[in-house]
Amino acid sequence: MDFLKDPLKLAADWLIGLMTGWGMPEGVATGVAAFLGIFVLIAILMVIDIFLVWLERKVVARFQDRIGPNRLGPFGLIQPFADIIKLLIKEDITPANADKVVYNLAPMLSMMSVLILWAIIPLAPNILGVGVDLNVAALYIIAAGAIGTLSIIMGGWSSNNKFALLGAFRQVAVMVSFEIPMVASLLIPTVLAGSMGMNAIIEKQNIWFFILSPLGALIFLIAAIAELGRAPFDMGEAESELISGYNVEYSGMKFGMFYAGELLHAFTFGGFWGILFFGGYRFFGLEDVSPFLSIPILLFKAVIGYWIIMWVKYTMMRIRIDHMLAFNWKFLTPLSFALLVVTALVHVLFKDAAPWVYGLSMFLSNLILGWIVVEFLRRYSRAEREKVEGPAKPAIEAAGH
Amino acid sequence: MTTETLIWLIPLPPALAFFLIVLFTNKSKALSHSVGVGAAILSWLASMVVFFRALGVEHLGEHPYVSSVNWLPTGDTWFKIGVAIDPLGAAVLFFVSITIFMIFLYSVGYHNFGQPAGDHDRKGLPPHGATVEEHGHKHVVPSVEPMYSRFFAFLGLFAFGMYTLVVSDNLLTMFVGWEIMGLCSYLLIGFWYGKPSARAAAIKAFMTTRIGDVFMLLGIGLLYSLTGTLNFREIFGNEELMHTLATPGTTLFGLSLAGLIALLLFIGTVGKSAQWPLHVWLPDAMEGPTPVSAMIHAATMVSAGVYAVIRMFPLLSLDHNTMTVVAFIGTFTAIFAATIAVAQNDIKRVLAYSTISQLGFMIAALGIGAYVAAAFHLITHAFFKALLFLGSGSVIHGMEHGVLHTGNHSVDPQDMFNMGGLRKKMPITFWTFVIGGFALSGFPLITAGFWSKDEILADAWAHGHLTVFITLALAAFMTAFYTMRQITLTFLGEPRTKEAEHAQETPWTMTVPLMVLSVFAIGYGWVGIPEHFPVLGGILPNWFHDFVGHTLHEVPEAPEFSWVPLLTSLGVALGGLFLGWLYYRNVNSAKEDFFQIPVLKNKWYHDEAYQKVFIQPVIWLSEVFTPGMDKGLIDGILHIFDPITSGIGAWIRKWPDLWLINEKIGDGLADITQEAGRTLRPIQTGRIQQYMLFSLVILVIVGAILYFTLGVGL
Amino acid sequence: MIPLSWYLIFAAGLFSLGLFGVLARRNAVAILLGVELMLNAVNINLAAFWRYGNITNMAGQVFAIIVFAVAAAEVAVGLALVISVYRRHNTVTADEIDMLKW
Amino acid sequence: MTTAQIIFLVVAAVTLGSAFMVVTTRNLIHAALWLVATLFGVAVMYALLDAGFLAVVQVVVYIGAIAILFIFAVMLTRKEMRDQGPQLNSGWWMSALLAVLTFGALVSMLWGWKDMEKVAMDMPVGFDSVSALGDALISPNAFVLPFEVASVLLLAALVGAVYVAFNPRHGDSRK
Repeated sequence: MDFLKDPLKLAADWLIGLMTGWGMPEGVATGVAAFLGIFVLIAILMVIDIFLVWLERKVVARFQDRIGPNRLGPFGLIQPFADIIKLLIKEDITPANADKVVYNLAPMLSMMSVLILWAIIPLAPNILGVGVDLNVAALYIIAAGAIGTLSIIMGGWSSNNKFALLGAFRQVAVMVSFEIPMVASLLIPTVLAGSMGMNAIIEKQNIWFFILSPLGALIFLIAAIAELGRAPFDMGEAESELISGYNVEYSGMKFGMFYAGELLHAFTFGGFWGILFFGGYRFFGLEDVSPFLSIPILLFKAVIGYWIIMWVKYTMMRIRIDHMLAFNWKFLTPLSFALLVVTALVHVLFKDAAPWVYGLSMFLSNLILGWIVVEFLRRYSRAEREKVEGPAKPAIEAAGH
Repeated sequence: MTTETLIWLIPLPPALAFFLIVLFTNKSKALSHSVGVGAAILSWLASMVVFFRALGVEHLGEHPYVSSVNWLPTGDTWFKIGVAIDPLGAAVLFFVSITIFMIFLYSVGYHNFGQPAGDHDRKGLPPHGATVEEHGHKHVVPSVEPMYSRFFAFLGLFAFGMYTLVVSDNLLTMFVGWEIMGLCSYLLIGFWYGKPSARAAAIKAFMTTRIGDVFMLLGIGLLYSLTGTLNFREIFGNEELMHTLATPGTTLFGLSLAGLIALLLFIGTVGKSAQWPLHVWLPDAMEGPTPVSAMIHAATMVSAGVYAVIRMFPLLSLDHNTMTVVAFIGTFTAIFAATIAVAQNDIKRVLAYSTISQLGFMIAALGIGAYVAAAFHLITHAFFKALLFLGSGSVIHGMEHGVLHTGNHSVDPQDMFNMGGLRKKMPITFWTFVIGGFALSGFPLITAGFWSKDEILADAWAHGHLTVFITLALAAFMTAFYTMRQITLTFLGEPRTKEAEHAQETPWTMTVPLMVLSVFAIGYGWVGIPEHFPVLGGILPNWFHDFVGHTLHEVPEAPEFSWVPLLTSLGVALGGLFLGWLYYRNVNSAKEDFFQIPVLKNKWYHDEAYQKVFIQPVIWLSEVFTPGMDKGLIDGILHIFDPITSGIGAWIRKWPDLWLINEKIGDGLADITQEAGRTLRPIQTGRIQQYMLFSLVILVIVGAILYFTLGVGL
Repeated sequence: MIPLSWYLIFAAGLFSLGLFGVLARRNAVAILLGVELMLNAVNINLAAFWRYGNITNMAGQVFAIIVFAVAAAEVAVGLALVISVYRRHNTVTADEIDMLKW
Repeated sequence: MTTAQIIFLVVAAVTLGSAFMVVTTRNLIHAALWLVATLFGVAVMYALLDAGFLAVVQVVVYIGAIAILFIFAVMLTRKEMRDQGPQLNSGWWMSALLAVLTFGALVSMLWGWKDMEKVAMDMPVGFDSVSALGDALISPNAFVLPFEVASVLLLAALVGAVYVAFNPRHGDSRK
């Protein structure tokens, strides 16, 4: 039974015991075991990443009324491996006058910023995870994003290419700006759960936080897409304007790292969306049946989140950079702050009330705030339209002419 | 919300209103007064909640509502500021919130909201009326105050100061509120700064009260240096400390430390509550917008001074000498101001002197140890004096209406001899004014003023202060007399001028506060009927004494009932009222008035005396010394010396001055300086890093010297 | 375990390096980099004294947070000034920004 | 020597080394990147001190905002400041001397201090430093006033920075 409950701990204990038996000091053995754990996790992630490539290509094809990869293997499942081989055997170009150290460091940092996020993802409640229950996990997400920002600016600058620099500037401007609504929306689960720890947040979600705060979930999703630099916020790449933005000079596996990092990043944020707002590894008691079920549940939620992010990407047009920043500073940031204040207020007022009263008032406050926002937007856009087109004519009169 | 939180919140709305009005709503009159009145309502509601919750607490005196936060770190400890509501605070909060609310409401009507802007009104001057055309013919109507919004902003700040003072649990925040009110007083008296008299009055009020405040600050400083805290409860609750403070003969004049502190704080009150000899500013303060700023100077702000003394009573009562001084000042002020009030013709000035006199009553009561009586009179007085002032403002407003109607601007709308017969024109104002006036005179049994004044007299009698008793009785008699004089001249008889004939009742925003306040001017007395009073005593419990008395650790005894003070107060009130009516119903002009005695009319020549004692001597000295000493003697001697000194001067000029000093020393110094500057100029390179380097090098050298030679360091 | 002295000496070293940067670098932006090093050194001291002193007294961490805020403000204003100076005088060399003399 | 000590020494060496590079390297972008490394090292120091919140905030604020701002500023002023030429001013040896002196003085003064070799207590069980910090920041009996003042400072700096960096030649929106 122990094996079923906590197999990883069992395996780790066995491994440590084995190594100490060989005469290794206890501390070193623990370190090696931990290192192995990290290695295994990363390896699994890489495998997932490979299939994400396939998924992405397949889904975009369906969105665009195509079939997608279908030649290699069943449903084209072998296609991503072919892609990898292609990337590996491509010529690895380093531009002249590039800052070599920085140039080579950037893709690694980019990948790293995604991988370190997995340090705090709680895969299951009672399996000794490789992850840590950090008590500032919510902020950790932002911190990892900061490293991603850094990698982009490093890549853009060191390529010694105007397009790359421009792309990096735009991408960084977007990422730095959208960090603010992101922090605010991350604080909403924090307020609801009373902790920044991921496990605590999941344990508190007897009602999904998505139901308590749909607006918060939406803001987090928008900010996450912007952080990822995916359409409609793909200013940094903007293939039709900047060729490919900050990674234009990269080729071969270095580009592959940027590319894979982006896909994994999207998948990871899908996972965070699931953790923060959809109950993480919990699924109506299913997780109690067997600890192993927790991991598929979480991965399933992450895939759903990833699919939504893809859905947005392949159905939306790119937004102009000034519109995007204006949208953030003039709309999303104030809205997220307002939501945070409202959430905190409702939380303080109703936290001792019955759960359904609490949930209902939370939901209603979100609904009301959302309605106010929509109403405001409607008026604003009408005013804008009238500024351009002149006052709207009544329909009958227009029809008469 | 907990009561403590609520207490914290009470002063906030008016302060917010001040900033909102000043920063945002300044342009819109309606918005400004909505914000102001709204804030007053919020504070009033909060105060009422606090008051009624306080009523429900048993032994509130021992367990008041307190809440404090750390404010300034003072070494190991924090200087805490906080709020506290004990019985006294609750009672004061009750009347303060109501009167402030009423002032706000009243101001809307008083400043003619809704009327057109004046024809040639300017900021800083009272409105002069606007011409409107209606049905083809023009007539003049009152015009709206040009600085309407600003007025509400100032009122808001004022209310903030007053609430802060009432709810604070320590002398420092109380002093802060005190000074904010001092500032607002200056701003509101000088509200019509276009008038030179208003400017002078504002400066006078500010300077006079400042004299008192400086002493008060000294007292606070002394208290803090001795006790290390300014919290009332911490000081009064510390028996050991109080005992040390009460040890006599340790400071100058043989006063104990407690006595000295109390005296210093009391001087602050003398200034703020307009006690003799610092009373001179209060009558002049009537230059402010008529009833409102006057009302502030009658019902709330000057009460603050008395409130402060009541607060500090445990300290005050430690020293007998100080008590005597306080009793003397209070009693003297009471009779002294009453005599002046008899001879005044300006409707507001009568009330101003009456206020000084009544405050004297309270101070005297404190001086003889009648703690509860003083608090009781403070509150009843606030109600009926607010009523009287608002009523007089209403009268003036009505008269101004008449003045606008006839267009004869030489008629003073405040002179009582220009009025008469207003009872028919302004019935609501008349009846409320009569209620207020009778309360002020202490009309027996039904008015609040009777009960509180009677209690003071009873205390004086019971404690054997015969001089105080007789003097106060006399002052009470005069109070009744001049009150009736005022009512008779203003409302009774026939109109003496055309303007009075055309006076008009004021709008509801002004009359409603009058009616509300008149309810309290009558009803508030019933909560303090002494237990042993014949017939009425015991029907209602003596709630006020029980409630407020528990503020102190030892509840003061209610005075034994005695017929002497009761009959005295009955006699002086009824007698004064009757005599006033009897005499003044036939007086038609100032010339016929027997009491227009110059010495009273001129306020015992007080301003003149200050002029003579402080200002004239300086002028006199300079005038005496100019012709005789300066021009004759000194100039004569100088003229003898003239040729000699000229000769010496010429020589000195030539050699020592021109040659030595100018060329060698003067120019030399300049040259040296210039040269030095030129030499040192490269040091100032404008390069920040060099500066940093230099200063750091010096820092390191100095640090090394300190560390190695003087042993300063770890 | 790690003694307190290690942190303090480490912070002193970081501080001295920052001081050198502030005093010796020619570029105004680089001077600000030095200032950041110094602020970080101070923060390490604050955190160390929090950890090694009374741990329930959060003053050390609170001060560190306030130093973060001050650093952010300093960088924002400082870099804005540098850019402004660069626009007007076309230089960011501290030695050449010497308008404030005589 | 325990694991923690080894980690400390390695991190300290790396941090000081990168700090040295910050103040000496020619290329300013590299200096800024070295600064990032230094800041990261400091963040690890916070983590070693059990100040997890500070560590994360260090990364968010310093690396995510301040370092990026530095890189932007360097790029915006790059035309003038090419990477050639001396990066240190003429009096640099004096500054170096002073820095060494300061370090020496600090260390020598600390040397005789009694608490120098103090070892940290264990964290009390159940003590959550993040929530303690949160309480301390907003409690009126602790540091709410400094906290508010700091936020006002940030606002003032924001307005000031926008005003100072505002270029009146391009599009004056205040017309």
